[in-house]
Amino acid sequence: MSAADQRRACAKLKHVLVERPRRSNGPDQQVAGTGASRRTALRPHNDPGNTVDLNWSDSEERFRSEVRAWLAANVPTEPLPSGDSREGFAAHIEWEKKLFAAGYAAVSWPEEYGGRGSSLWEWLIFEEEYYRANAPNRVTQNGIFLLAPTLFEYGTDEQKRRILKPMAAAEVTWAQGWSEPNSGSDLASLQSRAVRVDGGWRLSGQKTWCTRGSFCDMVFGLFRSDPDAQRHSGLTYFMVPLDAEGVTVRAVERLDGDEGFAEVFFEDVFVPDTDIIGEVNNGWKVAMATASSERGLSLRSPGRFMATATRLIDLYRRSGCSDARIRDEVIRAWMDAQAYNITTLQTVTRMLDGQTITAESSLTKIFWSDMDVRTHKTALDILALSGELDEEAPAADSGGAWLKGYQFALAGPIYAGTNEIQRNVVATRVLGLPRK
Amino acid sequence: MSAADQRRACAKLKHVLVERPRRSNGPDQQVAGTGASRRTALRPHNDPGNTVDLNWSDSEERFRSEVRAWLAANVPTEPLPSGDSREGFAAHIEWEKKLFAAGYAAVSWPEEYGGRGSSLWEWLIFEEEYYRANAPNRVTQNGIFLLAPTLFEYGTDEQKRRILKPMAAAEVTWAQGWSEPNSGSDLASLQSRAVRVDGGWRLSGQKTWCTRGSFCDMVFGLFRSDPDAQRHSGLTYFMVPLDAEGVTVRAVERLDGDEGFAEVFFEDVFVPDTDIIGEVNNGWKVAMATASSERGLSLRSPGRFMATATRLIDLYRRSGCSDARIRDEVIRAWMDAQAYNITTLQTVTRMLDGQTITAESSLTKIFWSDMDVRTHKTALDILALSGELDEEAPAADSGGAWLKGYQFALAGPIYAGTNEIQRNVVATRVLGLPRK
Amino acid sequence: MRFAFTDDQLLFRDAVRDMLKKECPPGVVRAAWESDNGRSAKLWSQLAEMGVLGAAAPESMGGLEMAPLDTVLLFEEFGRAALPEPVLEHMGVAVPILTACPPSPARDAVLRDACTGAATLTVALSATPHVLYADSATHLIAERDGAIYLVAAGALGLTPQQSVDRSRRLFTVTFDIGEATVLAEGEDAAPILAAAFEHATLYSSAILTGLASTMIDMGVEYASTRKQFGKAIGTFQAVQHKLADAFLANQFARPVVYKGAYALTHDTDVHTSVSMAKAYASDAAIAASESVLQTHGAIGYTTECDLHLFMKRAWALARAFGNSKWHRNRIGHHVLDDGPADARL
Amino acid sequence: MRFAFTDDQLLFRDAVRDMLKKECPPGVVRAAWESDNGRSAKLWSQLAEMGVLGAAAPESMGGLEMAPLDTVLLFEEFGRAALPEPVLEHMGVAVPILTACPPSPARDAVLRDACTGAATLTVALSATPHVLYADSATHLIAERDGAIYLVAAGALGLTPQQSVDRSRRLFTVTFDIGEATVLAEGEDAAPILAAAFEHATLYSSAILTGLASTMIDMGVEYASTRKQFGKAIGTFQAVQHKLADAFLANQFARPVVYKGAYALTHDTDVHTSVSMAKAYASDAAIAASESVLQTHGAIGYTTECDLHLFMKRAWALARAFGNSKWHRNRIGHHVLDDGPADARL
Repeated sequence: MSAADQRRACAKLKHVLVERPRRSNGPDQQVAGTGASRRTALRPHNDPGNTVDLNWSDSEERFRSEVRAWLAANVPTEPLPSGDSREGFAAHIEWEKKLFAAGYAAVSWPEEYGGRGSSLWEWLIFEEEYYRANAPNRVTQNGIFLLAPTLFEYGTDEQKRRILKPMAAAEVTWAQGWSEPNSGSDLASLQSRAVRVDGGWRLSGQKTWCTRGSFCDMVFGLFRSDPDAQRHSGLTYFMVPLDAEGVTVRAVERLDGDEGFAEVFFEDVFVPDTDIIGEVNNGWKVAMATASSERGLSLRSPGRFMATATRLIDLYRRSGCSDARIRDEVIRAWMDAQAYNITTLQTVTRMLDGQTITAESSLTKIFWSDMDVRTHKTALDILALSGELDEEAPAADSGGAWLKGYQFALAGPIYAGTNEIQRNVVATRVLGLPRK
Repeated sequence: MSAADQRRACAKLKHVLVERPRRSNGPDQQVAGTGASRRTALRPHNDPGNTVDLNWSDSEERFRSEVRAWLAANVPTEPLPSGDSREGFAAHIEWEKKLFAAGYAAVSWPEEYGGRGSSLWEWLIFEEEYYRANAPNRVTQNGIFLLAPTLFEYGTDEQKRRILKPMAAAEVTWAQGWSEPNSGSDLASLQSRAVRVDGGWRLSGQKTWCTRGSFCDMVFGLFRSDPDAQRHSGLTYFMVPLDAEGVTVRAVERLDGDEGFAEVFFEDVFVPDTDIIGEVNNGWKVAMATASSERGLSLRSPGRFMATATRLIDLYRRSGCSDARIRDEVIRAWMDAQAYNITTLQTVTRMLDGQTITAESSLTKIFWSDMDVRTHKTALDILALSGELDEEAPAADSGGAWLKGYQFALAGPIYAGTNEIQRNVVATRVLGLPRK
Repeated sequence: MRFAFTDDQLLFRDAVRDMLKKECPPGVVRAAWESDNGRSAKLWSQLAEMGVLGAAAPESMGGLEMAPLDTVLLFEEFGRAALPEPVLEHMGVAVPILTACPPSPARDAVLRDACTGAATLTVALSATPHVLYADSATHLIAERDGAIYLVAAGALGLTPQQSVDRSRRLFTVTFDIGEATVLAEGEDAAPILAAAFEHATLYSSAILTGLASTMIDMGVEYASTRKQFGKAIGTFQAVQHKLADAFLANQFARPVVYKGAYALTHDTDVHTSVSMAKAYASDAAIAASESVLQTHGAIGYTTECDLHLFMKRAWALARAFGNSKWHRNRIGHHVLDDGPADARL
Repeated sequence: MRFAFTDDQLLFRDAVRDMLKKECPPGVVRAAWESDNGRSAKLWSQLAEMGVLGAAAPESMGGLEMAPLDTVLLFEEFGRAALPEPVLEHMGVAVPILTACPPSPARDAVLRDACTGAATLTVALSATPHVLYADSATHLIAERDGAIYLVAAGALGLTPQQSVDRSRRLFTVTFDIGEATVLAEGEDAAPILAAAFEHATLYSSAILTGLASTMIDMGVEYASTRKQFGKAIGTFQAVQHKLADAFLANQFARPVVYKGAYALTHDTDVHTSVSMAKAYASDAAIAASESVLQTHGAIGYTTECDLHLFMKRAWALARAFGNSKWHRNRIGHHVLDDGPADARL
């Protein structure tokens, strides 16, 4: 831009300023006490809403009130047993059915699939209220937050009609089947096979780290459908009933003692063509869309971390702790949750403006997973000598939730792509550093 | 070891215990107030000194007293100008001559070379006292701490006689010439050449980051003497006068504004065979011995960091700072300096026992360089708004020493092998992780 | 709910960015370091011409009547270029103070001149010991005993205090109250001075994120071209992750800074939002300086490399108006409700 | 000046290491988790036979009369093996307490039995809320109102408190003072109890460095064999540096722990030296647990992987007897001379 162009740009700017309506000051636009009248931020005169505006609309506030009231009336007063144990899973399914009946299972989905057509903003509000109310963990989340976005993008109408509503209703529960024993960070090296047969495919191989695989009805994952294709090519995205002939499920105990994982073995398991998502041999692309959801917005909403920070502040106050270093960590935990929320508001605005969020979601994954570990470590520092007590100990604070939360948080830098892989992605795809 | 062997070992142990002299309790071996008599630590009966003993001997204490008294009487009351500036260098040389005259220039060297034959323990004591007294930085250090250890190991008697005493006396000053513009972390890729001629060699090429190269008399470094050999092979270790024909020195300004660096250009510079250290084409091995000194014990004695920690405590107290987070960092700085000292005592014991310290010195390099940055950042946090003032600002605390120290500390993770390279060394050579 | 800048806000930012890219490359910053007053030769008038200097002033005084949300992006650009001019003091603090002060002939005259660039303003807030560019400013806006004064440059007694950043010309300043004009006092002055501190802090944060952006760009550029062990050092995971972490910290700081501008614009949640901005931006900029220096190795450790121009500004600004610890503490007092913030910055 | 262990000290260490390598592989620890009392089936008698249990007791009572410098290396081995036995409580704390208490028939009898392993002792210090292995111990050495009591196991009221480490069987304990025997009180008891806390803290530190060593070994082993992207993950710089940093932290913690043992042996500089040990060892062990878990990925996140046996012990011990913040604070009060240490651990 030449100096002359710059001057023209500024002249245009001044013109816009002169034209726009002035000083429509509501009460919140006064600088209290300065005595000076205050300007609203610069707006293009043809789109008064197109600027930073961090107020919720009246209808959004109404939505929040409704959600809050329903949760206050319905969230179990005693925490359910862990959803990653067999009896806990059953209790959680009951809760999920209640949630569905009230229309809250998947608020942002279209009504025909069991949602209520809420906006992304309302979804954020729902999440905030859900975690604020300390409502049960969502055992349906691998379906609702991982599979469903993929179905919305790549599923056939028949699949969407058949699968989504039972998923939201917790009638059919879903486990993910991404990893294999030799394919963790290097997901493209998957070896489980799919062989073409009449009317469908026969699957063989092994999947591992299938969350709640011992309790779920279905699993989704990638299988190598073209044995001659290399790595990312030749993979197909399948959905498989966990009680199908040839499927064996073995529970694997998680760090915290829950049977949160399963290994799933496939021996010549028949899957019809109708249970493929997207095109044959195009599974990598389909899966990456899901992986992007997993890392990005949908799995870890800010409400979750804001609620954790609030509980940490409560713990700090209750503890009588007067250590300024711990106090600093408590403040930092609160700040981080706020910063994550602010960043999310920016991201959602971009998404609503039609921009796509791709490799940048790696930044988000690193941020929330590191934050979550730090926050729980601070809680254990506050608990000091009793930090080691787990949920079975009568003297455990909050039923051992902080210790369990710490262990759960430690998984954050590992799953959905390790933070090392995410940093590689940031370095090469966002910053453009050379790969070789 | 079988269970029977273990029992035998224990029986032997009990035998030793029964045999050894008991309860030779001096006053410092009583647990004050417990009323219980106290055992000295287990000792083999034939070597009563062979256990952990952190007391200095009477002669070491006398040595300390002498050093302390001399420094108290002789360290300039006003700090000298920076030894990395031209006028400061001259002032420092005067100081170094005084130090030499008193026999303190290189205490651990044999007397014939200008030292006083002190033990490694006395060297540690000297360093502690030197930094405690806030005595001037040693502008001779690249000679005394980098080149001299190499000469002691690889130099001819003639070289030692010719070079060491003038080095200690600060009559001949030395710059190092390791790096080249395209060879920093990858030192083995050096391109400067040495070509055989009658009676010696002709050197060509360029060296960079030669510390105080603008003020020194001599430079030492590696040149590629066999152009056909690959990387580590075919390098020879040369010493070159900086006023030799064909040598051009260009000063490079360091971050803190001092001309601390120089680039040195070599155009067909003649060097006689007598100025090669070690064997022709064996320079890499010779240089690595020096690099190991640089990273290990000799360059960064604990006394330096203990003195910095003491000054930090003083600054913290003077500042009236009441921030418990800063207080914690001050304590940590003190602890780190102590831990570094304790580790050094262990290392020196090992060296005196005849063990060699090789790749483990990388651990030391990482520890002190990271510690030094942290410590200076804490000081700048205490100084708060005035932390940005440099030595020319009348309001600067301690003459801007903390700001200058921070900038100097930032070089620590870079020079003598970046900390990234050091972590590679620890991972592959100490932990044995695979290279490829 | 919407968190995005308007096209016009971005247009203004782009215009300033383009101008600075052309007119304020690192060589200009370097020249300012060597100059008499730490400033560039001609940028001040160009900034005036673009309407930048008086952006926050009323239109009636020749300004653009812009809110912090309109100008925060400009400060990010000032940081990106390490602009060696008193923009923070003049347009970020002094002009908003004057705008908020009751009209008077003295105030109006200097405010008009501030918009055209005929006047160069600097500020002396009680919380900060130094006055920037006091030797080249035409006027000082000074806080003393709770009142706001206007002092002509000629009436100032100056003692230079050298900063690590040679384009930050610092002075300790004295003046005779008799030679100063009162602009506001007592209850009128207090909220204006309180707001001035928040403005200075927020705009410092924006500058810091801009500085960090440039440093990270320099690190990426250097790592992409510098070869060791037969390949670009940017292919080494240790270098990649160091730069990724620096980038991450700055990317999370930026929207927090914008939130701070929103809070100032709408006078809502000001202390917490502005302190969040300063805490994240200060930490991100210092982390970027250290990571990018480490990426450069020895070359970054010289004044021949442009990196130092940005690092040193970052080190200074990260501590100006309170470092990250101070601001976290202030947030703590709001969030935990456990007492007043520390007086000492 | 000399900082090295004697051949005999190393010989004893090696003997214990070899025995534990053979008799206490991870499978034994795992079995202890599932057992009734969190302990192994036969290790107690083997430790007794080697003289370990009574190492600190007078020879006249059947002990080896060893000082902390003689036994600190053994605790490192206990950590290395994650030994599921009350060695810290019995030989690290209770036996030294009994040794320091005035002789009496009750004290002598239990001390003799402690050396042979016929008695299993645990301790209840006022600073810690839980008593370990109170269900399988034969006697409790308890601090109450500044006095030291000996209580037979049958007289204890126990409430189990489940630890994250299933081989740390914790209990809150009650007993009737009428059923307890006084071993020392008042001025006699105070220094013994003070020393007991230091012993417990120092030996915890030694165990932590041993735990960290094993975890790092496991990380190196896994990274050397696990392949992704066609090569061992240990070739990736991010993995290498993570393990290098964990190793570095533990390597600097170890001599600090030995210095703590020296300080206890010679009663010099005890508080600072022991707190240094606990601070470094706690931080090193937690860092090792997190780095090695990250290196393992999901497999480390299961109870099928042995890693968790070591991680959970580390998480518990790092907070037992004061976490690193508490100990840094205590050091601070000594170094900065700015008041008494915090009462609350």
